Amino acid sequence: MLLDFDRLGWWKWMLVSITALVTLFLLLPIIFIAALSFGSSQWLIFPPPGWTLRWYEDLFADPRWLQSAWVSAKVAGAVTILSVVLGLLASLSLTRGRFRGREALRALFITPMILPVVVLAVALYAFFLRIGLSGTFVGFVLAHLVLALPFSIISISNALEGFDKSIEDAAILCGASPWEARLRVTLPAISHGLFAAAVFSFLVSWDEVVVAIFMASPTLQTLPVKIWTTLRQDLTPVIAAASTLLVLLTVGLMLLSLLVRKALKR
Amino acid sequence: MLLDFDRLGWWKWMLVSITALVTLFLLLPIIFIAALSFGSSQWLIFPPPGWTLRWYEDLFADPRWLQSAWVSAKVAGAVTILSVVLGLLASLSLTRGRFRGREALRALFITPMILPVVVLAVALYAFFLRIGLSGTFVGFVLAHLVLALPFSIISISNALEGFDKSIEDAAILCGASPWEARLRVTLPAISHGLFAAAVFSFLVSWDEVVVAIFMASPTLQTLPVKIWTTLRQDLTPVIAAASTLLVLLTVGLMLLSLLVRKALKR
Amino acid sequence: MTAPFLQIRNIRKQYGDVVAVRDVELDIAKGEFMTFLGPSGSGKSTTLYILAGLQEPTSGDILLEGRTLLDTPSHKRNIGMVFQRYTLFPHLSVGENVAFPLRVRRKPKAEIDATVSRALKLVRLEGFADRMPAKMSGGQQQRVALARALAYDPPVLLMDEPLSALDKKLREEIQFEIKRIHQETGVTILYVTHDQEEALRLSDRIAVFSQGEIDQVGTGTELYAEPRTRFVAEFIGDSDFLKGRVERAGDGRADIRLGNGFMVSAVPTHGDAGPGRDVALMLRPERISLFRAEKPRSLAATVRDVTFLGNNTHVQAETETREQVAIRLPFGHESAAGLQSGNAVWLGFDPSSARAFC
Amino acid sequence: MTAPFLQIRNIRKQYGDVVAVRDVELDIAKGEFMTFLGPSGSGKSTTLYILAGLQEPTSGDILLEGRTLLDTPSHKRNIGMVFQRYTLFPHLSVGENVAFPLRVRRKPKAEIDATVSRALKLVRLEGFADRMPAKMSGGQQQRVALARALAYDPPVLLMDEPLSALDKKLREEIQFEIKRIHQETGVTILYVTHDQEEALRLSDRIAVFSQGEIDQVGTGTELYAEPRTRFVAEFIGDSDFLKGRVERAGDGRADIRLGNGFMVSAVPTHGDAGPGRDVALMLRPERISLFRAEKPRSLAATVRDVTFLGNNTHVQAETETREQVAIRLPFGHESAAGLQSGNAVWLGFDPSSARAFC
Repeated sequence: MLLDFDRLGWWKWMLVSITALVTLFLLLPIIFIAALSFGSSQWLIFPPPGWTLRWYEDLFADPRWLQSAWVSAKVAGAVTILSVVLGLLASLSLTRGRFRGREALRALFITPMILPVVVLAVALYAFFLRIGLSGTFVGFVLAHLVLALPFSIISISNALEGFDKSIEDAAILCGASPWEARLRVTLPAISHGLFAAAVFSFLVSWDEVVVAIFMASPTLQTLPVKIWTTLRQDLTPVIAAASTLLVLLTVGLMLLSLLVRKALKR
Repeated sequence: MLLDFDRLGWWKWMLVSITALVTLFLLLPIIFIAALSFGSSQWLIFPPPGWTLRWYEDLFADPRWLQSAWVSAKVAGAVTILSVVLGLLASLSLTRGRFRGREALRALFITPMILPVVVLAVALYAFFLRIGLSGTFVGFVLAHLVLALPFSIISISNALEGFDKSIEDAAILCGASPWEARLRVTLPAISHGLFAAAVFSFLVSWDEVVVAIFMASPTLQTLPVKIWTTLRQDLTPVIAAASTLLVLLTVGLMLLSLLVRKALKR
Repeated sequence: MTAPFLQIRNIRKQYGDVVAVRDVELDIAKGEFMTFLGPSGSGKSTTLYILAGLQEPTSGDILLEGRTLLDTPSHKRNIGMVFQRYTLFPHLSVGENVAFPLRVRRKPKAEIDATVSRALKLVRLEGFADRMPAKMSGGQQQRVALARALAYDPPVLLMDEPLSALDKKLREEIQFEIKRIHQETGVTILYVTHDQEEALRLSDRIAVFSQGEIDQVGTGTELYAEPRTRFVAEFIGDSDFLKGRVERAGDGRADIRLGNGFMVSAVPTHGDAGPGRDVALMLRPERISLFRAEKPRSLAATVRDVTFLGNNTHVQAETETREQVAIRLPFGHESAAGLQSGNAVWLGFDPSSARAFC
Repeated sequence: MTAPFLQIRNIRKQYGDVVAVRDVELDIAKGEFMTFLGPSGSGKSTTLYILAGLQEPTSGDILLEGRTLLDTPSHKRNIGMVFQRYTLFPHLSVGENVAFPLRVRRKPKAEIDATVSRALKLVRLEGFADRMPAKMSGGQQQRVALARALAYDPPVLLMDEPLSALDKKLREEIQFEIKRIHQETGVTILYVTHDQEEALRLSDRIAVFSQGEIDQVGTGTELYAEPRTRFVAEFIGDSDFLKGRVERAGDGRADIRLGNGFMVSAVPTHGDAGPGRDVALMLRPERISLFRAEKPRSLAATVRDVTFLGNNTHVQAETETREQVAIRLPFGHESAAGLQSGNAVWLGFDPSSARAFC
């Protein structure tokens, strides 16, 4: 090893700086918010004069917060299912099909990842107003689905590309019909890709706020939207509590997915 | 090929449906907005009664729009430079260093990709208020830098992992000092990764709106924030024009980056 | 039954203008170990894939016990196959992998269990049933793939360079296992390889493929002793070629004049060897004698390189017409002693051990 | 200068408790082609990397023309190296790759151009100067790497299994090129390989590595004819081993009784061969004669397998004590005719061609 970490002081110093930077501007604010959510001051004084669970009680007592969490879960659940199913079919065609325009199609499916979200939100808003999907659950799911599909297609395509087609051929020669081979051999073999697709799709919808703000109606609000609109009125510790819960849920889901992935790969 | 695209009508049908869905909910709204930006009606009537460039004239006549674009460019530029430099150093350490906590550090750097943006925005806002970075250019750049670093680290780490360390060793045996070898051999060999890191970092900052809204002050607004705040007041065709330009810039940058990447890879 | 067990009838495979397999015709007997030998792109694997049903021929037919196979889709052909790449199902254990073809056929559990343990015993992997494929070496994986392909007693087993990803030592070990399994089960095997040594080691008969066609079919000894084309002579064993011209021909033999006027009489010929034709005279390196002093009826040459290779010594010599000849001397041969580059030598050979190709 | 050109003095490399290289000691003459031969993990590559300065030895010294190399960092050692993997700089053309070491040394442009074209000519790649590495085959890339390593006239050229990623035919072709380049340039070459044939083909001398140590150093013929350890005998050439016990010993020779009582007299021995010791009797497969009828002083055995392998036939036989013996008969040998599994045969050998290892 030419680069021996302990020998090159300069490197170490740089790495320490970057770590400090990221910790400072990423972890510290999050910890700060988490601390405030347990702080007894209503005015977000730091360090808090005392500790309390009051804001969490307020949060769970307010049906509007629970309702928005429920909307978030429903939308994200529907998006996840659709995204994995459609992502699988699209990936199979994109990976295995030989047809003209394949690359263009792949680019089209990936586009939502790179388009400015604010433009997409504005455009979807204007478009949905016109075709009457504005403020509906279906519109919400479809808008998030378009955002989630790229993640799903990338995860599943990668898994399919890492899967040797000969294994499917072997299953067919073993006597399985082509569809049986796909179901009993290919799908289990790419299950880590399907799982990643599901986790990413869920998180994309669950955490998304810009498009959601435009899609939301007073009766149809996701959790991030609720945090946003509440914040517009008042920076209360309840928001800190909701934010903390959202982070815990997200990080928990990612950790769980890592564990499941390891188990799937054995 | 067991899956011959033309032979399996069912597959084709599914793929056509997904394509239609994505086109409908991604491309159509964008085209719709683009059409409106050239439409003569102030009330966003579709199809427009006539065609005009008036809204673009209005846009370029208004110094606030130009100013916000300039802010966007400055922030994104600073973020890009910092993100590539720090990303390169972090990637070198993460890829080549052998030290404890390497995996944990990598996870820390990637975290901003998966945390809910709204929570990060709230947390950064509260934190920056406290440490006095709120509404400053430095604060803006640091906030976006944290968001851009994961993309930079992933791109550069991938390039470094695909680069055979023996090539650097060969350069050293050819008589180049370790730093000379890195500069003259390793850097050019991973230039596609550095370039991808720059493009992604720029776009992350350029297109970002949620954190930007919290970081913005009346005198420091990025383009997406300007679109957002204008929209709050009035849905005018000027917004459609600004959105169209933003999409064109983004797509143009991506296409350019694809071309440069091909040229770099030869 | 009078018809051969497996008949390949005029199989042709075309992709646009490119002909991958050109009217291949071959009969295979029941229980035979037949190897398709040839360089990559010679059509040997494509022919195997057509047999497996993974590709469709442009024209021609495949008959198994007199009935065509082409109407039957792959998964109903009941043919076993071992692939070049590792194709174990990654999410199933070794035992479940071997059980897969039986599960698909809805066999009763007791029968499945018995067959799996018999098949694993056949490939000497008893006790590995619960192991996951990822935890096994490449050689073990290919042995499990073999067990899986044999679990349902297929009449024909196809093997597509199953050992090409393994290193030499392991390859020889598993070649030995395959030979044993062939003897124990009596299954008809069609084996594809580009490695002549592997082909010679394993096969009852070898079909040598070249550019989509079969050049020659025969036992290893036949192909080595009586190659019918220059390609077969080059591909099986080492060979030297000298340019010459036919002086007199007849009866499958010809007198040939080499470049410097040296005459070789009564050489067995292949192809249309009329007088005046240019021919390539083929010699086997180990059938050439090397003398340090001039001898009658021997070819003058100069040593260019001497390499000791363990059990024999390779001598590279150049004739007066600047043609390269390789000679192989056994270890300890007196004429090898002290031989070095630049020495003048004389090469002798029995014309009946040479062959001429037009 | 009386000291050898390159001296490896007691080099040792330890990782924690694991000793990768165990006190290796070797002198290399100027212009010599020395090969480190051994299985993977035997320490041969580590020794090479220590010479290159890419790894540091735990103890020991390397002397080039009497001066230690260890104080000099890699990039100032002026040593050429060709790696196992392709290490051309991907963003530079072939010409720029070869020019790189000269550019780093700030040579004038005219000298660089002249050297590059000379180096490319040496590896027979004139006219490829503007080609990008990605557009070249593996064999061509390694030839460019060779040109680059030779461009600055290094006194020593290290080669770490440079041909292991190539297929057999290409490997032999480039082996020939390397040998030619060695003769043309007179550079001292240290070559690492695990392929005994490659080592025999190329080297002036071979150092056989085993478990971090050098077992034996010598020319190919010496190692084959007089292996000093069982490991060397197994690694260089094919060999058979029979278990036996020393009856009488002295003067480097011993009388050995095999398992079934058969006596072999006056076998040259290695190791401490006192009477009563168990030894392994080594025979070379091509030095064994095979008879179809009983002969005095020959070992009874049963044929288990006969494989025709082109220029010779391998016979696998089992002795009465169930030990396996491989015999290699040249093509066309009378005793091979009609030989098949199950035949009783008698094996004869000259005791002086056998070796005993304790």
